[in-house]
Amino acid sequence: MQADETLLRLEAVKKRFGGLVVLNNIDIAVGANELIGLIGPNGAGKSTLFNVITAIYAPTEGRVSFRGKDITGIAPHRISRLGIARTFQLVRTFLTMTAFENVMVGAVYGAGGRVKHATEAATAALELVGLSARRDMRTAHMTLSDRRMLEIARAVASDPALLLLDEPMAGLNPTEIQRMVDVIRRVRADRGISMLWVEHKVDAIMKVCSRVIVLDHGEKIADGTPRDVTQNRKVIEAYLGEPAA
Amino acid sequence: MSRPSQWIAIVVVAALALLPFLPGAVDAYYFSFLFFVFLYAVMAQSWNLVAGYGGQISLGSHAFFGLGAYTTAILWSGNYLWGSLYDSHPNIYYFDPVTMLLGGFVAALAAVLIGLPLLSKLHGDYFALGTLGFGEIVKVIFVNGGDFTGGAFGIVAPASSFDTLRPHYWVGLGLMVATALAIRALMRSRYGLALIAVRDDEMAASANGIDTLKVKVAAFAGSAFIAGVAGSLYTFYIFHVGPDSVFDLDWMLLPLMMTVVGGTGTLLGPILGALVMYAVFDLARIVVPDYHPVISGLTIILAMLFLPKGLMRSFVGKARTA
Amino acid sequence: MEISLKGMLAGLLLSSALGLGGTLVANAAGDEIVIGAPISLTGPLAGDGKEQKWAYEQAVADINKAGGIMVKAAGKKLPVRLVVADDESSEGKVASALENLIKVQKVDALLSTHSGPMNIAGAIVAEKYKKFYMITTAFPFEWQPLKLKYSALFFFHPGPGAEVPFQIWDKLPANEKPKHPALVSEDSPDGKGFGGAFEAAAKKYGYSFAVDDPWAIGATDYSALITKLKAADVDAMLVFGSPADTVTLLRQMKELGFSVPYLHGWKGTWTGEFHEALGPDSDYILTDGFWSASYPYKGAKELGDRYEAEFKKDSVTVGAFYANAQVLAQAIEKAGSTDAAAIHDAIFGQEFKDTVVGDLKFDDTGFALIPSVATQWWQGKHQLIYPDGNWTYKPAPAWDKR
Amino acid sequence: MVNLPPPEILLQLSLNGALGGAMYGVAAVGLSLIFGTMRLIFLAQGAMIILAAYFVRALFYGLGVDPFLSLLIVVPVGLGVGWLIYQGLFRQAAAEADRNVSLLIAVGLMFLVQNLMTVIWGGNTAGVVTSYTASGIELFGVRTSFTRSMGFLIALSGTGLVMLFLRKTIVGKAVRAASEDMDAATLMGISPHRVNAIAFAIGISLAGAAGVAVATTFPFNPFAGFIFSLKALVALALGGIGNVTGALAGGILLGLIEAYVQFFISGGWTNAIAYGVFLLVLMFKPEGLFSRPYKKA
Repeated sequence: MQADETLLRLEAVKKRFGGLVVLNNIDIAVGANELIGLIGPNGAGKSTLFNVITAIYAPTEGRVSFRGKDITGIAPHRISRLGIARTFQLVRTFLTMTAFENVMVGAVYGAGGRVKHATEAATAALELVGLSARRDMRTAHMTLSDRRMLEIARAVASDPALLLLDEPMAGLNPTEIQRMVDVIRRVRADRGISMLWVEHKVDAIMKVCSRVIVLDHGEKIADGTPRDVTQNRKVIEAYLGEPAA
Repeated sequence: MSRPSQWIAIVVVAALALLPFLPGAVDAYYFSFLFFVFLYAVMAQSWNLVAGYGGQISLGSHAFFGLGAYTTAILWSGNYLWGSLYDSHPNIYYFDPVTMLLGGFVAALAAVLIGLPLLSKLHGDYFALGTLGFGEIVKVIFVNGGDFTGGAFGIVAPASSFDTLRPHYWVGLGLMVATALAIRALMRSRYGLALIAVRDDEMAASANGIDTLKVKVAAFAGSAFIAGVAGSLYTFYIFHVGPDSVFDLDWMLLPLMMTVVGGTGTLLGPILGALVMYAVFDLARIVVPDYHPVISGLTIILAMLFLPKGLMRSFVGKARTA
Repeated sequence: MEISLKGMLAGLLLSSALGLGGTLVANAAGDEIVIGAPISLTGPLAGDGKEQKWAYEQAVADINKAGGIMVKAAGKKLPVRLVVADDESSEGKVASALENLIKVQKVDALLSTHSGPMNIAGAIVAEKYKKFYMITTAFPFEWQPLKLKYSALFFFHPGPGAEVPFQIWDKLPANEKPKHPALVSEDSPDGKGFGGAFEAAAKKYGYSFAVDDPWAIGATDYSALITKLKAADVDAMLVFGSPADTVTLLRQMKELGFSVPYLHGWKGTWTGEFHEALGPDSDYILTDGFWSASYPYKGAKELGDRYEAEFKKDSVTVGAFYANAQVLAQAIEKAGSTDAAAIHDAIFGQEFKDTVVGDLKFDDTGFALIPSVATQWWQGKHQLIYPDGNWTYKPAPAWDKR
Repeated sequence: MVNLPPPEILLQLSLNGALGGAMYGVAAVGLSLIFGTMRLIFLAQGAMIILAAYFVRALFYGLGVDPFLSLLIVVPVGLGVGWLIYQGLFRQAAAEADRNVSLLIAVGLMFLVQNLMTVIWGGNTAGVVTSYTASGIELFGVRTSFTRSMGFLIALSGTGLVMLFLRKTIVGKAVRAASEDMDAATLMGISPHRVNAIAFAIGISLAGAAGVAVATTFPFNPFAGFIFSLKALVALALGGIGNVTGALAGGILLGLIEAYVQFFISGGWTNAIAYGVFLLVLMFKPEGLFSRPYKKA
């Protein structure tokens, strides 16, 4: 896979709810094996952007394409099968299932047939996030941090080319955050999966990501290296304009 | 199921299967009691598939039960299947597996036709309301179906061959066992994984590659199929298929009740629920014939107040769902 | 997973207990004759069920007062015991009720419940267990195709039954004959059965219906129907519906100021409740029935008096139920046993004299015809018009001229 | 085929249909509150209406209380009974994630009430006959029923009172907020149990008011209520779940649909068509026919 190959491309994406424009004219390109941070104040439209990419919402205008193929508005499960996996801000695991069964869903259905040996893939994914010991534990009994790990394992098991992480650190303590950073690094290093990472904790993004995109009030106001972004005037205004986070 | 309980299950089923050979058994009351338990257990499994495992509360089971029953009766009365053989072999439809399966298929087909629009548009309570409306519409259509459905009177099937309950008992038992085994196999398969995923979290399921509509419609259709076959079996017992008897709301409410009392989303819950609830209803009917529904109503309320998770989960905290 | 074990064992225990219970209830056969009846004790038909139960109880008491039934096999007169089971007014539950009567209560023979579809369900179960099931209130077209051996029926054909109003009209002076009659029947089995018969009868007698509409059971608003009837200038109505629906229809007719000279009701108009719910507005209404206390037959008047003494109203049904029990008792005596085949032979093709519905002549299919009755409500009493009534039909004036 | 009838017949149809439909409407308002807060399809609503009707009848024949006057007794009693029903039967179940539990309690309650009524009053049709039973009045030049017009007034004023309560009182606002989002109500510092209990109390008192309308207009039997429950559900869906005035409007619309179908097509199809409209609305306009356009934030 070449480094400059574009996986995901958003062109002039706009999303409106009633009279409220939540995303306006967003252009984003994600290349192979990139780790991109997506930040912005509350209400900037980050989660909506994820929901547009994964077709939970159809964009009001604009186009989403993946590997050159138009995927705007196709069913969410087909997007997953094409190779875009995601996690959720409010963690969404299958609570009555065991950890292993959760991951199997990704390996069987999310992979859309790409994974030949689902059981092995699921085992490996649990191993990667360090949950092997909790393999047969019911998700309902797991800690938040473990459930966040489990979501990532489930996504990894579906053998995606692109992983959308929606605030994977929300609600975690510092030790758990460090564990999460390690896992994210490892996923990228071992699997070469591109990631688009929405995060409230800007410092973590700045440390780990090679590129950062900033949204504010539905507009993309910056897109560059962490250093470029921190010096961007609009970004500083956007963050200063918000009560101290 | 662990090995010893598997053996226990086999022994119990074998004992039940041999019961009709016991002298006097066929004429004993518990024989027809067990037949009804089997029938209701099948209906409860049907509801459990779509609502317990699938998480979609359907209030339309009676419509599918009735469709299966009517299919059987119409094939019978209209001479549609094996037509030329019918005159010389009037019993040809009696427990004919093709007729019974067709009953299931017609119900399943209706479930797909109504399930596609309903399930793609409606969630949760709205789906429940939609299925309730669907049931009422089906009933009115059959009442107005003219000669084809026998109108409001319905269809009387020839009953001359019916002189023992034995075949009903065996077919009922077989259906109950087959349904339980089929659902057990299903829930251990990849489809079962998808069904539970959709029940637990529909959005996460679709974000993980599950075609949620397909899974839900399939569960709805599977549930309808089981109900349709049960309706077909009932036709061989009642012989008169009319809108008031086979589209009776009881065919939805009682199985629902039995499943919840036994334990939704468990394999044996529906069977246990059917046994216990039918026993309570029947005892009340025998002991206090003048006001037994009062007792039944009280039992349901008490069961829900004190055992809201159902017998299976209340007595075995560890009981697995899938 | 020990629950599966416990559950199944509990189930087995429970069911064997039920079975045992069944055997314990079984009486020592030979000292008495146990007659079972599924009756609508609960559910929407519980009102009818109460009348039926009363009539059966009266008949059994009368039989026992006369010493019981002479049974040749026992060589003596045996007393009769009546056992009833609730069918919950539901076709589906009749079968369970009969399983209970036959297997738990060990009845020797059966009397029917009320209404066609329920009796069909009952007759089929009785056939299976070879217990004789004596029926009244089911249409022969529902029952005859089954060709059952162990049940017999007396009732009227919807055909001749539906001709009653036309026969009454035929005798009216020309200016009173309806010009725009209407047919309104509920979409129930009996309603449909009757509806078709009315249409056929109308053709036969040269009438055509200006409005011919089914109504949905339990509908609460008939104003649209009434508007329709008014628009069609209807002057006679044949109404088949439940008591509640018919009362609602009539109240709304009055509210909307619409009246017809001839209104003849089936099923919903004969009960005492109909009169109670309408008061004087029930005057002039013609109603069906299976029986009349003014029949000249043996015991009819006495039964009617007894009913009136107990309930302070008259009945046009209890006689049919009473006669049902009379026929069964006489048949058992003729047969000399309660064996279903023997009772069959004692009824099929035989005649039964002096029941409270008159003489019953059963044909080779086991069916005997009784006439449908037509009475007119007058001051809270049923006045017999058909057959051979001594009451002259009074056309109803407009509401404000009564 | 029927040609378009003259306007006075259309007016007659519409007026009477609307008056009849208002009774479904008032039942639907109660259902709407209970459904809105507890997400419970309270199938026993119809049985409660009939219970109220029997109560009205007992007051009339036993104590000579005029049925319309008995509103003053039935409505407060309904409030209390509703509160008790919630506290006794549904409080625990409301906390269960499995909402089948509440649904089944409602079904159990329906069985219980129906059959208790049969045991106490018998299964026969019962009615209340007063001096104004079956009397008609002229409205807009059209003849219509007096008791139905009264029923319509009861429905209107009942719904109006509920609206006032929901709009003007803090507790009412909490109930309203809860039917959109229970968490929002909790944030307002009002416990879900209180909100649910209030919804139940109002729901049952409305059933009481509907019971007065039923008792004065129809003969009834213990089993007559179920059809009311179903029709009220249809009205509820037409009006939009959680929308109180919508529920009343939905009931009136249902009454109109039934009247037109009965007149122009046939009485045999009224139910199928009513339920067909119900399904279509659920599918294509699940927020109901009378809701304002969707607005976020």
